[in-house]
Amino acid sequence: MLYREAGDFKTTYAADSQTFPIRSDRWRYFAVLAIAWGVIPFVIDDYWANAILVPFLIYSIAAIGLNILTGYCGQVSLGTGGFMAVGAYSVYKLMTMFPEVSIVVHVILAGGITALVGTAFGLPSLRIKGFYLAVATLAAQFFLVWLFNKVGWFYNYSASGQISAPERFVAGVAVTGANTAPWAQYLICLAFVTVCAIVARNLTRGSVGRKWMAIRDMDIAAEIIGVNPLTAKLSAFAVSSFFIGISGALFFAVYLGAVEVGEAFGIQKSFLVLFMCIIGGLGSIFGSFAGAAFLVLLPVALKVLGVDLLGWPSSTVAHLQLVAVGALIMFFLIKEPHGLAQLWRVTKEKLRLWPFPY
Amino acid sequence: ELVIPDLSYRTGPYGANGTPFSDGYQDYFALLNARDGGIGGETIRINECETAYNTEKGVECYEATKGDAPLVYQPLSTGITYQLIPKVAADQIPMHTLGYGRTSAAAGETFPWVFNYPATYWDAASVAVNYLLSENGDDLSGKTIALIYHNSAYGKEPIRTLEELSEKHGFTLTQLPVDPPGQEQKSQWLQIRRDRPDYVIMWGWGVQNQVAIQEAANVGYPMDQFIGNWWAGAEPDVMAAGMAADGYKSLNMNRIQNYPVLDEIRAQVIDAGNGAGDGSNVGTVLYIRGMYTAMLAAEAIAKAQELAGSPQITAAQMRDGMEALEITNARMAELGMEGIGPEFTVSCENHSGSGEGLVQQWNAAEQVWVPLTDFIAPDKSVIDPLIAEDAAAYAAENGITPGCL
Amino acid sequence: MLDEAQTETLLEVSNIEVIYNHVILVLKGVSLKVPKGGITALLGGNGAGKTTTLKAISNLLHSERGAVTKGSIIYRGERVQELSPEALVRRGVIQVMEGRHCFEHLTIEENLMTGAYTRSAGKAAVAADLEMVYTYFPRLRERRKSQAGYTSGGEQQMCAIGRALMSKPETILLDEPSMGLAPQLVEEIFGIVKDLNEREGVSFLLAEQNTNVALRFAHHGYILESGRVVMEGPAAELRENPDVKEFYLGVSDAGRKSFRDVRSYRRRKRWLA
Amino acid sequence: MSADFLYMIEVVINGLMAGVLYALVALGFVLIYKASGIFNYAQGVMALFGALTLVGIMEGQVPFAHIINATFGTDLHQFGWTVPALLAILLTVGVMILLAWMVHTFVFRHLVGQEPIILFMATIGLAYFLEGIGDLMWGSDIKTLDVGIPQGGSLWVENLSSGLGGEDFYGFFIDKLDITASVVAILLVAGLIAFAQYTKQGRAMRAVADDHQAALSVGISLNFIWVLVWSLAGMVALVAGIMWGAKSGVQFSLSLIALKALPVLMLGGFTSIPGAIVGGLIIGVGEKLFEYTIGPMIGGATENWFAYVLALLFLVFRPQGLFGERIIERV
Amino acid sequence: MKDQVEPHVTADGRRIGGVLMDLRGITLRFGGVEAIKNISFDIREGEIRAIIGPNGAGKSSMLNVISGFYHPQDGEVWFRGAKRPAMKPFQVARLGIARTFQNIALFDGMSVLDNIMTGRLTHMKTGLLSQMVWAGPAAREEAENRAVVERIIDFLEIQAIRKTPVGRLPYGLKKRVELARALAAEPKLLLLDEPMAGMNVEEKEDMSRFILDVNDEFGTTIALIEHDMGVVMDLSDRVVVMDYGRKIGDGTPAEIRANQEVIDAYLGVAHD
Ligand SMILES: Nc1ncnc2c1ncn2[C@@H]1O[C@H](COP(=O)(O)OP(=O)(O)OP(=O)(O)O)[C@@H](O)[C@H]1O
Ligand SMILES: Nc1ncnc2c1ncn2[C@@H]1O[C@H](COP(=O)(O)OP(=O)(O)OP(=O)(O)O)[C@@H](O)[C@H]1O
Ligand SMILES: [Mg+2]
Ligand SMILES: [Mg+2]
Repeated sequence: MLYREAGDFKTTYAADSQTFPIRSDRWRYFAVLAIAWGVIPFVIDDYWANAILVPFLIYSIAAIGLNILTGYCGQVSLGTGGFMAVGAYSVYKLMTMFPEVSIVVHVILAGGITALVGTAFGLPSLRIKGFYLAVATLAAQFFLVWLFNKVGWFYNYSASGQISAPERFVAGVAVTGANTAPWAQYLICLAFVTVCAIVARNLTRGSVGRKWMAIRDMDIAAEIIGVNPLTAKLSAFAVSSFFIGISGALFFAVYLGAVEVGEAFGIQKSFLVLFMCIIGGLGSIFGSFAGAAFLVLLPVALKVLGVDLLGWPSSTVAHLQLVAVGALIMFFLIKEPHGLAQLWRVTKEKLRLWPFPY
Repeated sequence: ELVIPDLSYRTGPYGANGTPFSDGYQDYFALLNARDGGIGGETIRINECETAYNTEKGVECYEATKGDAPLVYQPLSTGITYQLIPKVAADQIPMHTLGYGRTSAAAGETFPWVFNYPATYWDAASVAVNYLLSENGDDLSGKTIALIYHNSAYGKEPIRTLEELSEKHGFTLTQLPVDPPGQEQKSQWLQIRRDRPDYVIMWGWGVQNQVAIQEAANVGYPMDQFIGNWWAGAEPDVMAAGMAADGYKSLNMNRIQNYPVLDEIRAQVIDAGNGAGDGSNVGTVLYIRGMYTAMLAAEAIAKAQELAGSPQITAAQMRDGMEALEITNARMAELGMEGIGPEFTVSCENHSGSGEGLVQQWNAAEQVWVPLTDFIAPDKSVIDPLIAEDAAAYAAENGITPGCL
Repeated sequence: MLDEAQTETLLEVSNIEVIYNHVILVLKGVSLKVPKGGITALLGGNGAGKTTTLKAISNLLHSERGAVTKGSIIYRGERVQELSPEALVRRGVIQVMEGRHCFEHLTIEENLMTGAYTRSAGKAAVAADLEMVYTYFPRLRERRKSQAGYTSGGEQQMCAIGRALMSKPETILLDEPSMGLAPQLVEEIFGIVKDLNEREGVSFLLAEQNTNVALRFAHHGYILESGRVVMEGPAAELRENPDVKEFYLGVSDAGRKSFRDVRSYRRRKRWLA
Repeated sequence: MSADFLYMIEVVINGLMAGVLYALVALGFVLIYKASGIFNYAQGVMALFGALTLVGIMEGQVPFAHIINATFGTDLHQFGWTVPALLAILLTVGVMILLAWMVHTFVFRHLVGQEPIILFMATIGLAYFLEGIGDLMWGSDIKTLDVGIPQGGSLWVENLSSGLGGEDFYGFFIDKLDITASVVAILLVAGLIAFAQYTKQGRAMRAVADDHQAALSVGISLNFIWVLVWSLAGMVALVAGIMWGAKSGVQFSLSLIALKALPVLMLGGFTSIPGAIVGGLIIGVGEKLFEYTIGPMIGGATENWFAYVLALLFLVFRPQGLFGERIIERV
Repeated sequence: MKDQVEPHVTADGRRIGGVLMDLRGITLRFGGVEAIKNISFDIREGEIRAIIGPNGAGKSSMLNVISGFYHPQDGEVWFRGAKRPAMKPFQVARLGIARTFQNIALFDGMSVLDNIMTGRLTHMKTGLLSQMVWAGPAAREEAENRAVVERIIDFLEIQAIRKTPVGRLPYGLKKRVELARALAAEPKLLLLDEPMAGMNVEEKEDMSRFILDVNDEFGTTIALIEHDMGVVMDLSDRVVVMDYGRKIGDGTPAEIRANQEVIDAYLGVAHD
């Protein structure tokens, strides 16, 4: 028995509905938190921060956001890129309009603005379902990108339409701008990730989360047993967009520092975040992290393997990388359609039975 | 050993353009290694990293390569350039963005680590207008010029300058944005067909160029009134349209012809099996531009070695070399590429060189680009104030006190 | 009555184990035989594994991430485990799935026609069979132009059965045909089963909850509990078994109990599964 | 008639033509969706792959030349022959059928019965894969595709109509390529409708889309139907690839035409073959007219989003698209 | 005119009150199909009311009308003495009408416990913000409702499968979970659409016991559709018979059993 659940009794309902009802899970969770907060900031360097950890953390927030909408509420959205752009441009406008206010406030406000925009674009979901809705959300994607590209006010009329993040400080430490230390970048993202993950977990285990899941699994039945589809769907859009907005804001301000909307928040971004959710596992917070890690690391790993270790020409590696990413996505889906999170769950079930096969 | 990263893109929507450029860039250094044993006795190592024209991958590449004591970055993407501008300043590594990137980086006092010689986007816009002026007896008043552009940061760059110029010379400017990638341009070209502007200037990249040239031919727009900038004037852009593209013009910062150095590359690099590509690109517009960029880097390295007094140099010394760079006709001839680009010098105040470009024309029957003019100077009186204004804004936003290093 | 000793065995399932998702063991060694020309009933409570057994036979498990890990399934002397469901249909084995599974967007008639997909017989023969199905189920004729998704539960059940008949099968695996049907129709359907069995020699393997009816029409029965066969025998014998009587037929020595009385008595402890 | 009005008509006509080109891509989507409920994102890449293969075969390119040369140190590029267009098209059709078979056998056969979004995701994986393979096989440079389709404005139409509107009007502009595409599209649509409605396989295909399990249970071979449908979709993709490739050269961006087909699909309905054509026409006209009339006022480049917004407006009134199957909602 | 039976106490001691729901002249058409033709009947407080009829008679459609999912072209629905205006299904649910479905409509992606908790949604009021922090009201409310649900779980004897995803459950248990979900809403009126389809006698007995207990202990009014005549006759106080959208009988089980039209249309032979 490598993994045990038995002998772990709950005496109250509150204890049973806590985040990690199983003790060993809880310990693992604390260990991860301890390493993330207590160890990594001291060892992190520029490469790990900029190429791996910061994008991983930011994409995790976006993936959690989309997972709420798609994984929990069943509304497939391809507008993530556009909503991230809303977050990015909001935070940019706020940063330049109110330079004296803390960036943390700006990021949260950017999330709020995105939530409003997301809710507005969520309205058609009351009529439109499934892939029709997915395609319809592309309207948001393309429209928002067009808007930020077109209206000079959003990018403060800069010549090229790019926005770049001015330097901002939290507790006297630069977190945006060129002079940000990698650990500062990492920590501010980590802080947001931690809070977002906890909030997401809280929402999904309570009645709000159940409403979403009911809508996802069978919207008609959900409505008949008393779920108001309007509020359920729109709240999912709002919460999801809130997270996505935060991730967009961090993506721009902390990670890239300068963005051009069509390039950074194009349709590819929408797809990427959706992949993360699906590969990681729809309807799972852990899956959002797993998916983000997988898709941030995979290309880097393949490149390191191909170019640095095997010494192949980078163009061949780039093409092979596409082939490999594509093949791996298909392979994973065939192995476990419900994502890495489910793979983990099945592994746990197996461990529980171990050493017996079933 | 000197390390030069090459953030190239051989995949993705712009892979067809990125490949020849990167081949030229790398092959030239390979030639130096093979022929001269490197520069000043130090061999050059290329550190290639694929960006797929994607900013995030560009950042990843930058972070992955910057630990290797690189001398100069050259990302061939306006988007990536914007990411790297603050980063290279913080890391103190120079970046060269030849004819792309942020125009106001010409203001070396604000952007000490970024160089965009020999010319900028705004120079290009001005060169195009100056060319048209010369075609029209120095008078464009009452004429209409349509700008068809890539609807992105890159495509929007010339608008400011062209607007200024339209005011100054009295022509009407109409703007026709095309969303990337740009496969569908029917409405834009129907509009052009109806309005019949006197000239069409194109700021395109990738498939947009091919489609535009094809559509121009379809609607019967006269090719010799259609001028692309220097990123819209390479072989792939015109090949798809076949004979219909005959007469299409574009700017270039290079004169396209068969230079002796190309033969050397063929003999010593390609045939020796050290080519970055299969050699089929040698001599094409983007290949030559890549090679030219490499040459400018090599010259700057040589300059830096001279200034530092040692063959092994640091990135900071490289920057000094770039800032002291001087390209003369004699030197280009010496290098086996006589007249490949304009003569120019770089200084702390001016990182963008002379800003000159020429106009070339596509001969579809022979499948060659034919240089039509000599290097044309831009109208610095219009551009310089714009650069000063933009650089000042950047300096203010980012708390930079301009000054020479 | 079918003479069991005389007939050949058409389908033989020996000692199969089925696992879902690589971890959930559902059948723990089920063996059964379907004689040619017989009606064999597979009885058992919810979750006993009836459906799973049928799906194992018709090879539909694969698409539910289930797999037969042990034992063998032999049809007419041939191991059929590795065949595709389609190959099995071509060999004359067809399953009517539990829970209807009509093609929602197709009309009733189109649904029926898909049943004839594997047949190479001419149009006329198919049309004749369609007519036969309509005669069995007049209600379907009325609704033939409606999309199956909009028909009532019972109509869908008829449609599913009719669709299977359209393939002119030799063996039909019927999964809970009586579910959701009005009593009259249940009788009718079993009448049809009997009819097909006697006149056309179609063999049936029948998973049923409605033990009463099933044992009335079947020749032989198996009782499944928690993935094991706990009892088997000729239907007539099973009907007389006191345990079967109590647990599956709902009659005790004192005759049929009223459902109203359930609250007032404690059940006898049943045999161990 | 005033020239302005005539130009407007010209925009409408060209919109219709553009719509046909979108519809060509959309058709492939519809086929696969109809038969399997799979939303095939890879359709655009299939068009690219088809066109690349066609060019490669016509020009006698050695497939995987880069890899072969890199590993064996050879210097292969061309076989040294060229293949006539018609034969090359036939060979490419063969390749597309092979591709269909592989896609099914190695991927979708293992995903029978999964939720639509999982299948969708798998097609995205497929898109990446094919894109990489296409590049490795034929190189990523831009290729020109010339199978002899006429191009350029039709002078005949132009001359015929130039008298209509005074001297400000130069006559209607219609691209010959678009005319060809329309004819091809009409033939394709007619053929496919006949297939889906009147053949046994067509019915089976719709059955499969509704319920994989039930289809299996009545003996419909998913393998056969899916390979058939993917082959058909592959051929439609090839046609789309030829048309678009002739327009813009064969290169990566060709795969992005999928994005132009999505609003068309949405408007016409995912399951309707005629819907693809009608949807295409509406989208084509709508976006061109909008760009032409309103576009200049709000800065242009509106086509991308306007197509989606237009489709969205239609959906609000008919959530399953104009011709899509009604979404059955019952309890 | 309807028979005005006064509230009374049945033989086994259950109180039947006044009219809880009154359906007046309901007509429902789908395109050309007339699924329900001018049907009227009432449901009294505390009674078990059965709806029977051949397949396709319109029984499920009737429940759908009651729960607000179908909107009849004609007719009125009166609930607790007032005419019910046109309502969305979720609003109907909030009036205290819960139901189960003929083709099980559980939320496959959730565990049994979560499924049943969804039944409590009409009783849970804390907002988004409070749930985000999961302290105070949200956690308290969760625990309270969880307690209610656990009582129902115990009552229906499904403790063991509490945490199992419902997708994996066998049919019969799913039905039971569905019942649990409906009960969790603590409804005034409980609509059951073929609760015993696909069950064997033993399981039907269990189900009957639950239905009787609910009716008795919580005083819940129950309307049920069922094809097992044994169950219908034993459990129900009154029976409505539908055929082809028409009402062909309404009365006590004994009356129905004797009704010739019902025998012809539905029962076939007189059933024991
Ligand atoms: N796809 C599946 N994945 C996991 N477990 C499953 C799956 N399908 C069935 N099971 C489990 O297998 C067991 C047997 O199920 P099966 O459907 O065969 O029962 P049954 O006898 O047909 O019951 P019923 O009479 O309710 O239809 C059940 O415990 C069920 O939970
Ligand atoms: N949404 C709908 N659209 C079209 N027709 C419908 C719809 N819902 C029900 N019907 C039709 O109305 C009739 C009554 O259906 P209903 O489901 O109410 O029958 P039922 O009495 O519940 O039968 P069963 O016992 O078979 O479940 C059927 O003929 C059915 O086809
Ligand atoms: Mg079953
Ligand atoms: Mg019903």
